[in-house]
Amino acid sequence: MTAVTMAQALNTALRDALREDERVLVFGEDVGPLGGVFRITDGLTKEFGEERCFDTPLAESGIVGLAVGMAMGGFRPVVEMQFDAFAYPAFEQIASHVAKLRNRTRGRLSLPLVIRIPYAGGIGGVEHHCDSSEAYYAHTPGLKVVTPATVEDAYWLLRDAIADPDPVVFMEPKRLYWSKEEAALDARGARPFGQAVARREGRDATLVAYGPSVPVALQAAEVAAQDGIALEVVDLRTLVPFDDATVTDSVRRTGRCVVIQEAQGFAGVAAEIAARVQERCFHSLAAPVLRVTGFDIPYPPPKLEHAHLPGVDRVLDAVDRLQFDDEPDVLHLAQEAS
Amino acid sequence: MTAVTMAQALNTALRDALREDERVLVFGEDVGPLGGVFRITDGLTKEFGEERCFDTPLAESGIVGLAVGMAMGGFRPVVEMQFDAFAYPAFEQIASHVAKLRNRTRGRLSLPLVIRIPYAGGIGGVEHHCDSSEAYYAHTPGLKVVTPATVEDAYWLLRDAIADPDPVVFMEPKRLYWSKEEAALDARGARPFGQAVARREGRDATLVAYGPSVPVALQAAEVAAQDGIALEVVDLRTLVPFDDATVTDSVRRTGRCVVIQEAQGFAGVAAEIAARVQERCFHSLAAPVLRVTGFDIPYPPPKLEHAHLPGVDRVLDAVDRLQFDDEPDVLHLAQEAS
Amino acid sequence: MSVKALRQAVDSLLPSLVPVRFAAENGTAVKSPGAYTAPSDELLREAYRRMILGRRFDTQATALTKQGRLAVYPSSRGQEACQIAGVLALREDDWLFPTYRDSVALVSRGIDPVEVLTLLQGGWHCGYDPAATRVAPQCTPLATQTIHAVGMAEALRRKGEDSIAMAFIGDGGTSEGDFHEALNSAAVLRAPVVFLVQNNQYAISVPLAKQTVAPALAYKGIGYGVRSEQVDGNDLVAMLSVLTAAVEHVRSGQGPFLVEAHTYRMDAHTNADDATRYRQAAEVEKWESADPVARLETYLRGRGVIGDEDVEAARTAAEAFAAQVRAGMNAETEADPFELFDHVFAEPTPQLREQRALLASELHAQED
Amino acid sequence: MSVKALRQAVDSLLPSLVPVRFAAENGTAVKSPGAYTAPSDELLREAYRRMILGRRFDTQATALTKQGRLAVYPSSRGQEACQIAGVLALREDDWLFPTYRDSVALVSRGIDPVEVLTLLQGGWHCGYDPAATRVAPQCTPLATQTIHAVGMAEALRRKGEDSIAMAFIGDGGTSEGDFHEALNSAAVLRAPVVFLVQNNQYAISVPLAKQTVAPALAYKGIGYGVRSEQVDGNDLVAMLSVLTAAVEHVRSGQGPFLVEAHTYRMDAHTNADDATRYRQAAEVEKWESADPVARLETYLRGRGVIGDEDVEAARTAAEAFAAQVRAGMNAETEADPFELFDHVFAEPTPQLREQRALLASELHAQED
Ligand SMILES: Cc1ncc(C[n+]2csc(CCOP(=O)(O)OP(=O)(O)O)c2C)c(N)n1
Ligand SMILES: Cc1ncc(C[n+]2csc(CCOP(=O)(O)OP(=O)(O)O)c2C)c(N)n1
Ligand SMILES: [Mg+2]
Ligand SMILES: [Mg+2]
Repeated sequence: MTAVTMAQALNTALRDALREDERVLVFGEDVGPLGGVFRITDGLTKEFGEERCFDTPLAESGIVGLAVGMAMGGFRPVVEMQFDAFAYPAFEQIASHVAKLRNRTRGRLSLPLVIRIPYAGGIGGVEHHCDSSEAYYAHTPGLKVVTPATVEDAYWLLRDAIADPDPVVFMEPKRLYWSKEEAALDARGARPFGQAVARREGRDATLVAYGPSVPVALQAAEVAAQDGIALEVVDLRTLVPFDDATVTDSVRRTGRCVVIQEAQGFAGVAAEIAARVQERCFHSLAAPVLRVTGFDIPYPPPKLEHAHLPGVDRVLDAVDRLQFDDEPDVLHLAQEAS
Repeated sequence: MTAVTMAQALNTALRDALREDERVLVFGEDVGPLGGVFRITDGLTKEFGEERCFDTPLAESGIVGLAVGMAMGGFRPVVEMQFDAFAYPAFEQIASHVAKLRNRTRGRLSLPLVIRIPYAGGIGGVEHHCDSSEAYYAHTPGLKVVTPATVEDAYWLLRDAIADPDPVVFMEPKRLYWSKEEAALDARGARPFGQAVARREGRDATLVAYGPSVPVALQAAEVAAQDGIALEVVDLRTLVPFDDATVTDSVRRTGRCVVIQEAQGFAGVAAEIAARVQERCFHSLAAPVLRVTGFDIPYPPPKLEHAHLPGVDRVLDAVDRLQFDDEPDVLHLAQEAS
Repeated sequence: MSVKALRQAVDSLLPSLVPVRFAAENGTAVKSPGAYTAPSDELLREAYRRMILGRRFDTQATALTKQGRLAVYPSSRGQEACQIAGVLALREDDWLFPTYRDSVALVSRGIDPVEVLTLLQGGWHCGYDPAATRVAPQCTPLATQTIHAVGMAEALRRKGEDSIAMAFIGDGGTSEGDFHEALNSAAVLRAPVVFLVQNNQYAISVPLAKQTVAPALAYKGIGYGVRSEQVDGNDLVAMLSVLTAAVEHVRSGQGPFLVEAHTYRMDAHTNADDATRYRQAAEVEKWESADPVARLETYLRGRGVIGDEDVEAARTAAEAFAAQVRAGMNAETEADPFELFDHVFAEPTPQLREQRALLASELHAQED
Repeated sequence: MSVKALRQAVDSLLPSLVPVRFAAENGTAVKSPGAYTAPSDELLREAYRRMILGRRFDTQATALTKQGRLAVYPSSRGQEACQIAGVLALREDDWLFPTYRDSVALVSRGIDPVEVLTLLQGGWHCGYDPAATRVAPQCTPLATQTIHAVGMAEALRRKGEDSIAMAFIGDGGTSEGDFHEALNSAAVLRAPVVFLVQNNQYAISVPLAKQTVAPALAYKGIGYGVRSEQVDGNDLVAMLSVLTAAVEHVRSGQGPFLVEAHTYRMDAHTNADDATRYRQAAEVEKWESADPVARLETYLRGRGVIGDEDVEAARTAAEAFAAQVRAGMNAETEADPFELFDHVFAEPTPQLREQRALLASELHAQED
């Protein structure tokens, strides 16, 4: 085991997939000689040639549409959208074709393709480079949506996504690209695709998180532990399919739950989780399921992103509110504000 | 007061807006001489000329982008996307520009434009013509999202949307186009933009609905009343801004809540509502907030849409479950299924 | 490059100044354009049979909408020469990417007409098996299929097959960004794909003049370095001749080809549309006299390629086919609601299994 | 239309076979192309001053990234002739729709350089007032701004103003669907808009050959019925001459105009990019010798339009300007977190007010 970054793990996953299955292709903007703006495809063109890893014209709808056609033709394309907001031009192809083709053909055509999207913020990016867009995909039936939080998961979830018979939107938390971990990328991890995992155990409350928010949750749990509060941290790993069992089991034990999501809150994935948890664990809950999210604003400029991002303090504030009564503080604040 | 359809009310709203404000323009696909595939713009080109109501080339991103430029230039464009799924090509323009321009310019530019989208199903439409896409917009900060359920609201909410300084995505439940009502379109309705309304009062549980689901909720309440259960029905009218006060007041009184949404459930607007309600009313709740939604499947073909759409029975089943324990039936069913 | 070579390169990418035509509107032969050769008589006889059959299928489908047996039908009447030439120019192992309007092409390709009409009947999607027929599902989101065709063409090329892809698209569809991206990626990849624009003068109610002010849609080719041609789309002979050349060009690895067929949508957009709201009867009449089926018949009779017997035989076959369509559409197809959960993914997710169970309990309750 | 008239119509829409050029790479005058007239000496002197200033601004901005005073900077070095000619061809009441790469144009337009760099410094968006300057916010989502320019142009036309809009776009951006939709809607509406493609040979790492195989990007015009031209983008004289003609064409109501400028991005995509990964030093050197600033200086000196004094004065002014930029960037700008909630809508929603209050309590707690 050596220490590798998430970026390296993703690169290795692509390399191994290209090696093992000649139907796998990698394409997109700047993924060839440059190796991608985040270097996730570094060296692939050199090793596998332009036929297997190549730059396309600059057109996201075209890239995804091309992947659809090639997948129909028997290949397994892995395409890169350069940044979250630059996948939006491909939205029609994703929502109307990628998500629906199997269903429209009554299962006669499969679309084994992966759309990789570096997403979310925390890297001081300028406008349009830091959107958290996972909810758009998670809300679209027919798409699997995955987002790793650890180096090992980055590798295995990407391998699983490429091997999957269905289209997968693979959301890469760009701020974790440089996170480093001792990781075994050469032996099959035990954890199946679609299964969440408790990254830390605790009896007092459950923090549910995914992607970029998992390290925040873990940090918060660390701090809380110093105050004697034992927080369990569940990392979802895949948003679709959703692992109800792991989440529900945890919350039934702890009786309290905070859901963390970096995206703007309104109608995001955290809303889904909060809704599900209270539906399924209502009588075990000692407090409402709270959400800690970004604000309902366009992603802010670098100088202000710290104010927007749900950090350890915001999570701990929510944990504090788990003990109390009917009216979360936010309501008092709302009354003050209006 | 005469009986008018929602389609006529929308048509009158456009006509009145065109008359009262010369900056208002209507454009899109087939909105000119044809009057739109749903005839919402019927007669406008004839009355106001091609300069005020016109057909564009067939390009949704172009239509929305054109509206952005014209709004920057001082006009108030009202554009029509022909069907829900055909707004997807414009997603980048909507998410990256329409929603963000005011913010990107620090408030120096306003974008007073309206994007009208006939949405949802129940009319036997073929594939791609029945998507419930409201969550995509509601989740995007910077967009107001409106959906009328009554003829009078259709008129006034559209007038309000056109008068609004901010971009409004105006979702028209296409199955209600032909619903008829005695409606006063010539005197200002009392209800402000942004405010929800209880369409029916009741003490036993609150049904929260919007757009095409409001009539379903009302029907369910009617049936329930025969069994002695008094259901309150809240029509949200605008999804963004969201009227927490009306919803919260109701649920605190009734102690039970079912949220109804035609769209696929996962990470939809109903999830947001359920999450908010339990956050704010937890200690008043006698049962979990339940959701009644479409399934997480691509919108089905006409012959099967009845099975997908949340109808009166599905709502009443949920109401039945409001009385019981920790594990909604759905969990037992899941265990059976697996 | 020398200026002369540049000029030649540019000229090679421009379409003919006027649409290629072999038969005049009244069916008499015109001097055929040098570059294209007429199809063989045998092929033309086959084309004729298909034209008669295609037209009959189309009028039958329209009739079925009136009887409520079809929910909606976008008619191909007037566009048969485009669609049938497209199909005839392809081999069986080539792929076709049609739109909602191309039912006649699909029938001509040999797909069971009941399967072709499944979707329009309100039933389970797409109807036929795209993998077996090498015909993609009829596509509604405009222009999106053109990129799929490029991807498929590229896949075929990479697999070393010498089969190709052909994408159909309407005049309105050419305004969409996806058409642009498809042409460009096809050109850059040198993908073996033919784009056939059926310019039927309308996008629902919007006439061509509001869609483009280009001299012709075929002039879009040069902006991508794509060879292009414009053809009289109501002249089967010209269509078949040009499309055969285009397919050959593409199959031989010379890159994509764009063909614009000037034709006319003789019926309304669909049976649900009212075309009198936006176009004059005189215009429709003018085009009725340029009818592709009648024109082909006159042309072939005039050249002695077909006679009364052929005409009679084609009509009889077409009637039999129409009867078969009627019979097929009378058989009510079952739609199983539980199948809704089966094809969202290869394996339903736990969430879909729950939802399936919920539906089962609902249906069970209703039976009680 | 007669075939001859058709041919003329087609020809009028095609660009010159070779890029228009007034000055050779070494700065000597070449026989100027018949259709275009050289700008006045006075205008050229003004252009020269701006070129020197623009270049200096650009190198200053790049230097600021190295000092960490700018988060990121996409350099215009090598593209000054395109950007400055664009600005000089416009009147103050015309609108400009720039991309992230067009900071030199904005500075040349007279916008405070600190405002121009606000966004790149990581601060509040866009920096300047678009309404007051008639310059849209620098646009990052590629090609999307071209449609806004069409909408604005159409708005100006409808308001009876004779001002126009100009949209800048890169070679890579032309592959996006929005560019297609913009050209087409501009043509159909006859909107007064000039599209200026700065073909700098790269889209980040992707060379032009992977972006298009068209003879030139300017050939896209004819597919929309849009007049087009291609120009040597490193020749300020040619750029100004062609753009002036294009602006006149557009202003006089003859519809949109597409200009492709062949130029070169002399630096990496941004300071964060490493161009050695994808291009050879030899190629960069070749283009260094076609430098637009040096070329203009030689050309103008050669024709006696400027002398040592002008050169000296321009450089002094540029140095002063650079000092002003440095000073401006040293002043730390405040960013108020509460403003995050102020511009989402004209009035914050109740939800935003709540969230603002939440943030206030967080910041309050941190202060404790
Ligand atoms: C992206 C998209 N936008 C809008 C529509 C609605 N629509 C269906 S057909 C049509 C007109 C298409 O015209 P054209 O491409 O000329 O094809 P034709 O129907 O004439 O064969 C429109 C606007 C659609 N299907 N897809
Ligand atoms: C829609 C979209 N996709 C991708 C990007 C990421 N991106 C930023 S600049 C760039 C290259 C643009 O190249 P070009 O249009 O030639 O402009 P240049 O940078 O050379 O001026 C890319 C891919 C983007 N900004 N927008
Ligand atoms: Mg058409
Ligand atoms: Mg470039």
